[in-house]
Amino acid sequence: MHGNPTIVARDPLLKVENLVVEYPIGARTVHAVSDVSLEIARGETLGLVGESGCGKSTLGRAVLQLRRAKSGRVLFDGADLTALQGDALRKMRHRVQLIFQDPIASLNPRRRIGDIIAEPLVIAGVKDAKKRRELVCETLSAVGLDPALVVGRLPHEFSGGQCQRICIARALVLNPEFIICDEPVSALDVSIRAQILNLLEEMKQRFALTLLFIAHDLAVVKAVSDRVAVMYLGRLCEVGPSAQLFDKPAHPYTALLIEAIPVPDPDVRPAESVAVGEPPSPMAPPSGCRFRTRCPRADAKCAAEVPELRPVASGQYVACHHPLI
Amino acid sequence: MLGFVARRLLYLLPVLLAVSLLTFLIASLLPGDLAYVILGDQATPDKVAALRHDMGLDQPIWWRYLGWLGHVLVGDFGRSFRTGQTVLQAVTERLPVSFELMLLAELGALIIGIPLAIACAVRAGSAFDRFVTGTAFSMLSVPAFLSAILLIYFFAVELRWLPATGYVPFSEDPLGNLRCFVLPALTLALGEWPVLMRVLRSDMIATLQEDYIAMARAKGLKPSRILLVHALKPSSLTLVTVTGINIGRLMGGTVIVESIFALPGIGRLLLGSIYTRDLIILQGVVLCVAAGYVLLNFIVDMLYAVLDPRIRHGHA
Amino acid sequence: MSGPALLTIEDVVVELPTPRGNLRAVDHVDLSLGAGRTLGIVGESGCGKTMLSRAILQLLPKKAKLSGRVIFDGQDLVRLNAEALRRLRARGIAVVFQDPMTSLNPVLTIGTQLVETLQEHLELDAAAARRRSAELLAAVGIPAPEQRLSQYPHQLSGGMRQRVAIAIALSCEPKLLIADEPTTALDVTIQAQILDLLAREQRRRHMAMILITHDLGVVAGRADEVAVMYAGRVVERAPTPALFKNMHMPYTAALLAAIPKIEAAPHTPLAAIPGRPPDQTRPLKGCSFAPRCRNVGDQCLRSKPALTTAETEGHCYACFHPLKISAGVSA
Amino acid sequence: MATLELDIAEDVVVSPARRSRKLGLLFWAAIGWLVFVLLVAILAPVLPLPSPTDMDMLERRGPISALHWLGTDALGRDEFARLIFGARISLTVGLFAPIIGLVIGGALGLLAGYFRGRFESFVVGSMDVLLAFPPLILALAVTAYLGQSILNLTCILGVLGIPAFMRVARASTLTLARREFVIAAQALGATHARIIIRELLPNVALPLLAFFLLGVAVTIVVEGALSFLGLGVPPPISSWGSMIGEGRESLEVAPMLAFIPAIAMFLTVLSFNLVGDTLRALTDPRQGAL
Repeated sequence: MHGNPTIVARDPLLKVENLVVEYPIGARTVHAVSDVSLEIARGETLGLVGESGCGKSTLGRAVLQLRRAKSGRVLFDGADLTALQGDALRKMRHRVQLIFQDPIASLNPRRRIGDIIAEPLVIAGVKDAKKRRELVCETLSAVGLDPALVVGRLPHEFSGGQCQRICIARALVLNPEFIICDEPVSALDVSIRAQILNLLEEMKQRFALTLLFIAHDLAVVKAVSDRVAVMYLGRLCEVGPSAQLFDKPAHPYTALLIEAIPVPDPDVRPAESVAVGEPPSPMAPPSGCRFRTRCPRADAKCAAEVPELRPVASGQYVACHHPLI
Repeated sequence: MLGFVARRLLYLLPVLLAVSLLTFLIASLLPGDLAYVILGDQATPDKVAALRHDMGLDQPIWWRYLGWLGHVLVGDFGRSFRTGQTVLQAVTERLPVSFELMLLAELGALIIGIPLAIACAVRAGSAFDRFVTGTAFSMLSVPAFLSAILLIYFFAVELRWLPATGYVPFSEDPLGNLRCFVLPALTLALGEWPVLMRVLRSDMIATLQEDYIAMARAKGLKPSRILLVHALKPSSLTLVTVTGINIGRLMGGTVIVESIFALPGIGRLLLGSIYTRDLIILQGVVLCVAAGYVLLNFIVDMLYAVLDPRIRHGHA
Repeated sequence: MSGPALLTIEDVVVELPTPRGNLRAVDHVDLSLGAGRTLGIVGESGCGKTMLSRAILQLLPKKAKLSGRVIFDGQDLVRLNAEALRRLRARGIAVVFQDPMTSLNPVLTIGTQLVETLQEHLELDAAAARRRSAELLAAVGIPAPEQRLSQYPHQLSGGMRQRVAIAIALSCEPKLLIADEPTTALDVTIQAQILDLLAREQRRRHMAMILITHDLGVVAGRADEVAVMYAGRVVERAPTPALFKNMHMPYTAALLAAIPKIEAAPHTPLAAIPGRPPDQTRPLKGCSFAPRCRNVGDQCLRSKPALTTAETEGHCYACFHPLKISAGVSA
Repeated sequence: MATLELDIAEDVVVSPARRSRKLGLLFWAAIGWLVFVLLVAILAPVLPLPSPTDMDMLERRGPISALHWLGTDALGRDEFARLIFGARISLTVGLFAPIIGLVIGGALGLLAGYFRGRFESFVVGSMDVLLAFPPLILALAVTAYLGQSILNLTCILGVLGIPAFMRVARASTLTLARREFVIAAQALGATHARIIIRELLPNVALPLLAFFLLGVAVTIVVEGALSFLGLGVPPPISSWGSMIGEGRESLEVAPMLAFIPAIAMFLTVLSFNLVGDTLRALTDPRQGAL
């Protein structure tokens, strides 16, 4: 694919170029990520939204080289992560962190919270124990937990919300530049979810972070993102500023997603959903535009030709032969 | 499904080959020299050398292995220099005895184990459950040779109901045959049923907490159907795998039981070959038993694939 | 409400022994539901909504203790003997569970799981039951129903499996369907289709439905009446428009405010509810929401507010300092 | 500003939710018996006991007496002394053999479960070959060739235990390696070694320890069976198994000669099984795992 259409004015901290990730299951291969390119500017939050099985989590893991890509490059602050191996890659790790969906499974059940948060410091080579303890306590207070009550305890003594705060502290203790949040609030209750979203926003300002926020809940993604990328079956179908994208979606799939969100207001009658069937399996994605099997606007061209991401409004790109705007 | 069978078959061949290699290598562990052992202590050096030559013992080991394997593949496992009988004859002669013993033992274990497992699963945590689980647990700690002695002491020595030893072929006197299999089969069954019961019980307890059982109850199905179809069927799959693993324990058990009860089976043949240092028979029997065990496990795997639709019908 | 209620729940209490002490999952709940109407039950995880539905279905775990009355179609299910209760199942009350992956038996075909229900309650021979099953699958929007009958659950997608579960639930024309978070495990586009299917079938069969969910958006457009639960108690119950527009219970308002809205601009801070979800093994003397409530007073800490009826008919709440708002949503 | 006041400050912090499984009387009784047997076995040489090998032909199958607390066996040897020294042998083999299995099998399983790929299929493949032989039969064959000695016996039973330990270690590693806290460690840049030692090992240790205890019970039984057949420990050394084997001949006349070592072995095996199973149930979340 030629030059990157989602160019971002300021210097991009992260550039993903034509990333392809596939893995075998039995005799068949899963086309999890197919030729995805995107950029995230320093200090920006890019939302990545899509239904389960669209490959958004795989993309996040591939960017961090936790899953090897079949082809394509990942440039972080100019350095090509895909080319790095072993120690060189490990050295970059402290600049890039990851937060997971299930907070309780993200903490080793047999280690004390103090050790869990000190672990990144030990790995990064902070030898002085007193200094480590200081940093741990400082970061715990930053995420709203009292170090004295937390450091000596085991993960099972905390609620989901508190465990997620501990995971955020672990990610922040090394003062990273870039954090991938992979569905960080999906496993939490509504009341706790808002606490963690506010915490993430506050940490972003305080630590000057750049975030990739992955989720399936559009309202959550819109609440935290400057720009949003919509993904379907391994491909990006639309990228654009979040307010603009949700006001005037260009891709039929984005429109379908927005229309399907249950609105907490009795006056808004839920639109009678047109029967759009089920998403196909990532092991046998349809030819051309992968959404054509569920798209009311699909025609022969959609089946023949894979639509490229191209600009359709200021800063908004869409991969569709018959965009909505 | 066929892909699954083919893959498993393909996996089976190297295992069988490796088993034959390992069996052959075990023989080379012998301190000293096979020929010297065969001829006994009055062997003169040149006689030993002559025997070594015509047995090909002076050839490099891999050459001897290929030669030996060539013979094995055509069914010639070698001939015992003690009894003159070929290994194949000895094994095929005694196979029915061991097979009948194992079959009766496994049946016994299933007949005792399954109903108890279901009863305990339904009344999990009750006094009955704790009692049966406790008994099963302590039976696990009673080795086969121990229960054999106890059974002999009570039924043969004290009550004199059943023969302590001896064997009557089924063709001659079916009832007599069964009588002399009761104690041996019971000895093995007493060691097996706790394993089956515990696995099936814990699996049933887990299954009974699944959503689809709550759904079955919400559908108003009869409790018997819920238990014996909706709960037992998925749980019985783990039972099949456990029986596969247990065959190995059972085969080991036959060696002990056949020796105690003097049943002319493969186990006793194996022991005899060890006591009389008949190393050709020993090597042949070990190979046959191992090959049989691998094939039995293969059959159990196939049975599991046939029973579990998730494997039979592959992907979603 | 029109005519005698199809279902009335009076003073139901459910207690469960747990390693950390006795958990009162449902704490003196009263509800009623007319035939053909939909009651939404909303609450966060651990508020007792699922345990309440299991109490209605009499499908509580063996160790659970249940008290109070569950009067369905004139009969108190708690007093009913097992056999009578069993015959009522699927014909009177049916249920759809949350996770389609685990609510169908993995080793039985779709056909078997449908036919066995039909043959249990309706005098149908095998062929008729199989034909009826294919019709039911078609009615819930499953393509090529004949082939599906011989397929196993793992061969279908999540959405399809939930449709099969609905077909099974509706197979014996129940008067009441309890849908326990029917779409929580599904993607938003599939969720919309399943909720439409449930609404359509309910209208067509004039069936009552209890829709249990944690998502206020789901009940907003689909329930005639909504009950909000917190720590095992119903803290507010009202016709849907009144609940959204004129709520009295601070928890309801806080819950609505905490949800990110699609129409809100990016980066608008969310009004998070402080504190931690209630721990019902250590029930508080006063109102369970007191530690997290903005309108908390000292009376709230001392005693539990009873469910009092508000000015509009059918609207009641459990709070000493209710919100006095006529329209819009308070901060 | 988002509401960030501390929510952990409440006085009551949730008490540990971990299922505190009451260990119960039986568990401690088993521990007690094991400690007793181990002490007696270790201190055997210093205990005031008649020598287990002196034969007193006049006193064959003698009854319980002041001199012989448990009478004498078919060859007039003091039964009580033989029981104690028999314990020494049974426990030596019973404890040291599974250690081989635990160390080698555990390590292989941990590495195979973590690294997967060709290494895993090689390890699993080779273990399958070893598992292709019914355990007792392979033990019999190898001792026949290698010759009977306590060292050979311990090594053979140890090697036989490797596949089982490998399986347990690999199974728990596989479930753990998928958990996010291991991926988080990788994302932090931890080396493989650190992840295995710091993150995986503490969580795999308990299931392996539980399996080790069950392994000891099984090893004692297998050694007993071999010795019962006269193919385990070489005479004149005697373990419980060989004592039971010898006692078998005089079952009618002096059944106690077989039953005393039998009871000792049964109680020891039962205790190891009980302690091992309780530990396993602690690590297996499924209810009814006992």
